[in-house]
Amino acid sequence: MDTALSTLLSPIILFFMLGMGAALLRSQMSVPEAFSKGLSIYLMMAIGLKGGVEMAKNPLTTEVILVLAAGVVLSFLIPSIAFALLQLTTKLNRTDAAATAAHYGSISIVTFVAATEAVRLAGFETGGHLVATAALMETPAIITALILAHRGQSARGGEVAGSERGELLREVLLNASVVVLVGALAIGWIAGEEGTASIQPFFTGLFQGVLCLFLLDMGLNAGRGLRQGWRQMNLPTFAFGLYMPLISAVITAAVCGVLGLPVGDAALLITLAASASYIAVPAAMRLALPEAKPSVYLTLSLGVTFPFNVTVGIPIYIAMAGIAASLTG
Amino acid sequence: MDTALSTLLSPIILFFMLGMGAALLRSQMSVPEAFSKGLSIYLMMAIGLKGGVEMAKNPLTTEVILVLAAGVVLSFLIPSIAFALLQLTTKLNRTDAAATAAHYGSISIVTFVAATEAVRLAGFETGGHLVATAALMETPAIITALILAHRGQSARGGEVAGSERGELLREVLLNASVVVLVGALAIGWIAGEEGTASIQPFFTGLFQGVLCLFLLDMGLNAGRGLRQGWRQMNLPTFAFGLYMPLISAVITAAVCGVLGLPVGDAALLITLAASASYIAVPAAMRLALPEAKPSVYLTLSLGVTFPFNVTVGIPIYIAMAGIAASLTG
Amino acid sequence: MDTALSTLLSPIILFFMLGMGAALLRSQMSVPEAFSKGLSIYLMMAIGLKGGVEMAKNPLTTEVILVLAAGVVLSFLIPSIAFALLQLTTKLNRTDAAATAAHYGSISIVTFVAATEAVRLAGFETGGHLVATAALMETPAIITALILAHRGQSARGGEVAGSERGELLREVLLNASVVVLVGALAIGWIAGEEGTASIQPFFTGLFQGVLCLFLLDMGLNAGRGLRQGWRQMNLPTFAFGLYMPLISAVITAAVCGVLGLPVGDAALLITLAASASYIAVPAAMRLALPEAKPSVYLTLSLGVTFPFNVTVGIPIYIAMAGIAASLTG
Amino acid sequence: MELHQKRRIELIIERMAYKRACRVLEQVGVTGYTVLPSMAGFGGKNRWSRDTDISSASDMVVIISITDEEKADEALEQIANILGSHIGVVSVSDVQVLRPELF
Amino acid sequence: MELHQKRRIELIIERMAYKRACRVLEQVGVTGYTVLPSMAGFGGKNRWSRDTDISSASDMVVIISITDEEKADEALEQIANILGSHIGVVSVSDVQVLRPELF
Amino acid sequence: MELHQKRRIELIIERMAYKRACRVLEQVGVTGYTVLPSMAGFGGKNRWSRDTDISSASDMVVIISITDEEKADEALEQIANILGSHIGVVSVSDVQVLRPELF
Ligand SMILES: Nc1ncnc2c1ncn2[C@@H]1O[C@H](COP(=O)(O)O)[C@@H](O)[C@H]1O
Ligand SMILES: Nc1ncnc2c1ncn2[C@@H]1O[C@H](COP(=O)(O)O)[C@@H](O)[C@H]1O
Ligand SMILES: Nc1ncnc2c1ncn2[C@@H]1O[C@H](COP(=O)(O)O)[C@@H](O)[C@H]1O
Ligand code: NA
Ligand code: NA
Ligand code: NA
Repeated sequence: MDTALSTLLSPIILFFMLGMGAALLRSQMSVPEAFSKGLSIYLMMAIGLKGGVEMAKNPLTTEVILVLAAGVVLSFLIPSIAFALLQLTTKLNRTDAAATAAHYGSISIVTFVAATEAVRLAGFETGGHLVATAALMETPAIITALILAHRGQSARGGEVAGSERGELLREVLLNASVVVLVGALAIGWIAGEEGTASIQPFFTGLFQGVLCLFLLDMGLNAGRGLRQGWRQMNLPTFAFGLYMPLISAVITAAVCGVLGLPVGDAALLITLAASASYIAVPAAMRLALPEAKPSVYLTLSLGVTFPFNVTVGIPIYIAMAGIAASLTG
Repeated sequence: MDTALSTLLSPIILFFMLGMGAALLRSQMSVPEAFSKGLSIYLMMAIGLKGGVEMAKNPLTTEVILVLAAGVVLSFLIPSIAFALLQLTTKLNRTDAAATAAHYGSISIVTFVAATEAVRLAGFETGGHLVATAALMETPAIITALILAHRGQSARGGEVAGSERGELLREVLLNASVVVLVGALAIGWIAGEEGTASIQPFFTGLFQGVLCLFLLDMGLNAGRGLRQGWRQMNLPTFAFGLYMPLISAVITAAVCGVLGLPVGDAALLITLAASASYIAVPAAMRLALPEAKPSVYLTLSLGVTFPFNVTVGIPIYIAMAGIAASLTG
Repeated sequence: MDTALSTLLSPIILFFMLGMGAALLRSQMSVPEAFSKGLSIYLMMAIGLKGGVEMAKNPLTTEVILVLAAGVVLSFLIPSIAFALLQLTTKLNRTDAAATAAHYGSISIVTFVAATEAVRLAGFETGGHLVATAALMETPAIITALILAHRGQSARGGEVAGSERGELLREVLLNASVVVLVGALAIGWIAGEEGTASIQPFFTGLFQGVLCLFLLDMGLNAGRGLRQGWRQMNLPTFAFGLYMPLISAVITAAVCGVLGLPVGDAALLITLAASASYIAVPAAMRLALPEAKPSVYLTLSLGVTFPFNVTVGIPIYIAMAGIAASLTG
Repeated sequence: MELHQKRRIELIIERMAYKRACRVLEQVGVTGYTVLPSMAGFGGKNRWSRDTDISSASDMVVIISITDEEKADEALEQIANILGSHIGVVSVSDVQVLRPELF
Repeated sequence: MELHQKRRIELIIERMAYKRACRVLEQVGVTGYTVLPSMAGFGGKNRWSRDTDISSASDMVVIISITDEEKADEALEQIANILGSHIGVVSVSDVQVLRPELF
Repeated sequence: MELHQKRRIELIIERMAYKRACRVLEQVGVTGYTVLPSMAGFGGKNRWSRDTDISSASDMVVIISITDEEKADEALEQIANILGSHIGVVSVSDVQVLRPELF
């Protein structure tokens, strides 16, 4: 697997491993939170704009709509599977299991971006509508998780004091990544290739370099998350963080096969399904299911699944996409 | 008005509207303060350098000196007009009115930068000395405001404890935007086109992209400023935030006509006069007129006048500059 | 000395002087800490990558290994000289003298980067292994300083409560600059010119522009350090900050002559030896020699030696390198 | 100069829930509060630190409010409800202020 | 281990005025103070939050100073003057310290 | 609503040494602590400010821990050792909490 190796040896992944290694060796270095949060806004603007410009070039085909719909359905469904597996294999209580399941239905934008680069490196094209799909897949999983957590329970014992109507909705529908992704996508669509020409040096030229810096920080975060959360993990929980993305990937590969998606788009959809959220969903869970323990779901999604996906997972998902395409093509 | 529409649909303005919309919908997203403050230093370095390099190309003509002088005089005079109008139409007390007036005599660098882009898009050239004019216009308004606030009052009841001689002067003459603008201008002038060639990719190539990111944040700020300050506003105060820039613009257009300025330069000088400060002047007012209520002047300059100028105002000012030039040309 | 003047008038140095001037005039402006710390990580990644890519082009020659070894030896030795001079000429106690000496044995990465630009401007080539040398020279000086501080003292009176085994080692060997420099160097080496092509626009194209912004901040820091630490200085201590780099430079120039290094490499090695640390070593000293007064060593290295090196020192070191090369060439 | 007895509430609470606590304080009728960021902490068996915590999910903030005894008691009761499900610690102490009518 | 009674001044004041307050403390002769940033707050009818506040004009900071009773009283008097025109809140409380000669 | 007497330790210490202090607190057995950043300060004759201080070597942080009397005393003793060589100031005060079993 030549592609896999060249993905692993690309500077982006090497910087990720550098950060992860430094964190595991207990280096005190860190990228200031304000700086890396700023970079993450840049990255989301860049992929939003790129997706929008690409979508503006082509009319909205049925395939595009099917991909968007498939993304939403997967985000709704995957948490149920994750929840069942967690109930079956781990000792997590109902709330913890539901909260964790939400993370796996939702997505990780950084994993998506890393996959985009890997797919491009592997020589495949990707459609701009996958960015829209990513944005759409962020939230449905949260709804499923809330249903799972409350099902079978008597009516909840009242709201937490100080809760406000709509605060969860705002958090979930208007969080930074949804606003910036969808906004930049729309702006790219409206302004088109010509309108965005003057901002290309910033958003396209620098993209991969910024990604290196950002993944260095993500490596530090993932490594520290793993080191700090380690004690709360047991083998079945840890294993879940490794096999769950593969299960989601297989299901999604099948869907891609049925839809007859081209390899690039399929690889990205599979990656989205296999990726787990570690920013938007944890925040939503603290509001909606505060009883669930953040140390469990954060360690899993950030400390286990994210590094797995970025290093080993993505090459596998590209291969799966190739198989799915060849079976149906 | 084709220019107006293309200005409104440029990514820079679209990102501003995205931010403003998100804030008005009460999204919790934010650009970290440290990051956007860093970007603002970048933007001021970039326009300072550009202005300096351009000024180095041409000798200091009388026109240049007249523009600089006009800027200073306008910054001194506009607060008197603003103050009179506020006294006439609103119930603000003397101090609040004077403090607010200072904001309208001073300038907004971001509005200036947005206008520079719009003028360029509209096909006009602009001179580097307008950047110097911008720097010069920051502070005279503050002096006028202090005179207005204290006129007719008996001697002040003594200084606030802990005040230090020179602290206001330092704040006003050595604040970040004056230091960076004037400093970068001088550096651009000294180093010239050749000397700054190696830093052009950073300061020129990225400029518009960074501006998008920065205006997203400005939109968030303006939207939140408007939403939070809304209750302290009444109609006359609110209206002032809309008509005052137009009054300054008309006066300045007349001045530009008399001076016979080219359209590009005139558009920028009009924009400077019409813009209102929301960083340097508020800070100075907290030191010099602490009794004035920040909620009034901040909501007006940041929440009302800034969005008005960036979206609707600039195209109007370019049109005014065109008229002024055609009447006198 | 035409080179010296063109170095002094390069935008990078002019921005440094702007910052230093603003700080000395007591301007309140500042670059947010999170932003400039982010930029410093960028700068270290950039020079690490550049060094690694260059090293990948050539095999590891004896000369390379000799330069690395010379750097390490110099870092070990210079503190002894510095310590002896401080004991002789100043009234600093043993601990303060040892802590200060450590700073002069270690290096300043920003000085190194400024020198790289100056050397390039002066028309000389530099080898990638100098970056590795810089990384290697960071820490040996700390060991020497600890030996100097404790020599002749009875066994230390026990550890500070809460100390942890290995905390100093981690701080010293895994601090941000070592991790990022060595990591990026390795990544540049592994990925090579081709593998890093897509990240070049970010890391090479922007480098000098970012450096301007960063040196503006360094100027502010140095100026404030000097202004605040001024009162703790006396003439002999102050003078040390000026002559010590020259002594290190002369010794290193002799070494370069003996090794027969090309001018560019020699200039950088001399600069490294002459530069003094103001980030890594102060942090290590707070852990290892907490009794030493930070105000002394910080004012010297950041407020005196750093500005001296960046403005006057580097041209001198380039000249020295030229002489050393011509004597032995 | 006369000093007047008031109460100082100090609430250390997870960042995601801090607006809930603020609303409670406002409903109770305190005249003001101030929220401070924190950068690291330890509780139970877990350490956290801000530069580590990409999701802000374990970030804590500190809310300080100076108020009178009565409102402090009422606020505590409501905050106890929040702390039933959210992570946090609350304490109150005596302080003296200059102008009692402000609190 | 003997503990000694001191006073803790806590001054919440707008950022733009904090250096004035610091100068007052220094003039009064306190041996030290520490300034903490804040990120949000509420007072009267207004909420503010740092990420919202581009001008820093409504930003507050918290100044803490441990000092003896006498200097605390003197500092309070001067601070009352500042708080006549600047936005802020001051309170004092009792604390115990280890080495009284330091304050 | 019953309140219970506890102690609040407030340790202002240089950033480079704060982990040492945290370890001491953990060893003593406090159930938790929170660390706040600071942005400026004054002590002796020196002022410092964070945006000035590139090396973080004079940066201070504030550690707050609510704990019981006994552990507070033990912690103070250990902290006194740290403050023998590191820069910092410690104070303790009385606070009341809702659920005493947590501290
Ligand atoms: N006794 C305490 N004193 C100060 N802060 C505390 C205390 N206990 C907990 N905390 C803070 O609350 C967070 C969560 O604590 P816990 O709920 O015990 O996991 C910790 O990380 C600390 O920041
Ligand atoms: N009672 C209080 N307790 C704590 N902080 C307060 C209090 N009152 C006011 N503040 C702070 O002071 C700021 C200005 O308050 P005000 O002067 O009431 O508008 C608020 O935004 C808070 O940050
Ligand atoms: N009495 C005090 N109250 C509050 N903070 C203090 C006090 N004394 C010292 N500090 C803090 O500790 C730092 C070092 O103080 P010093 O050890 O006196 O140089 C100062 O910069 C302040 O941030
Ligand atoms: Na997923
Ligand atoms: Na104006
Ligand atoms: Na050195």
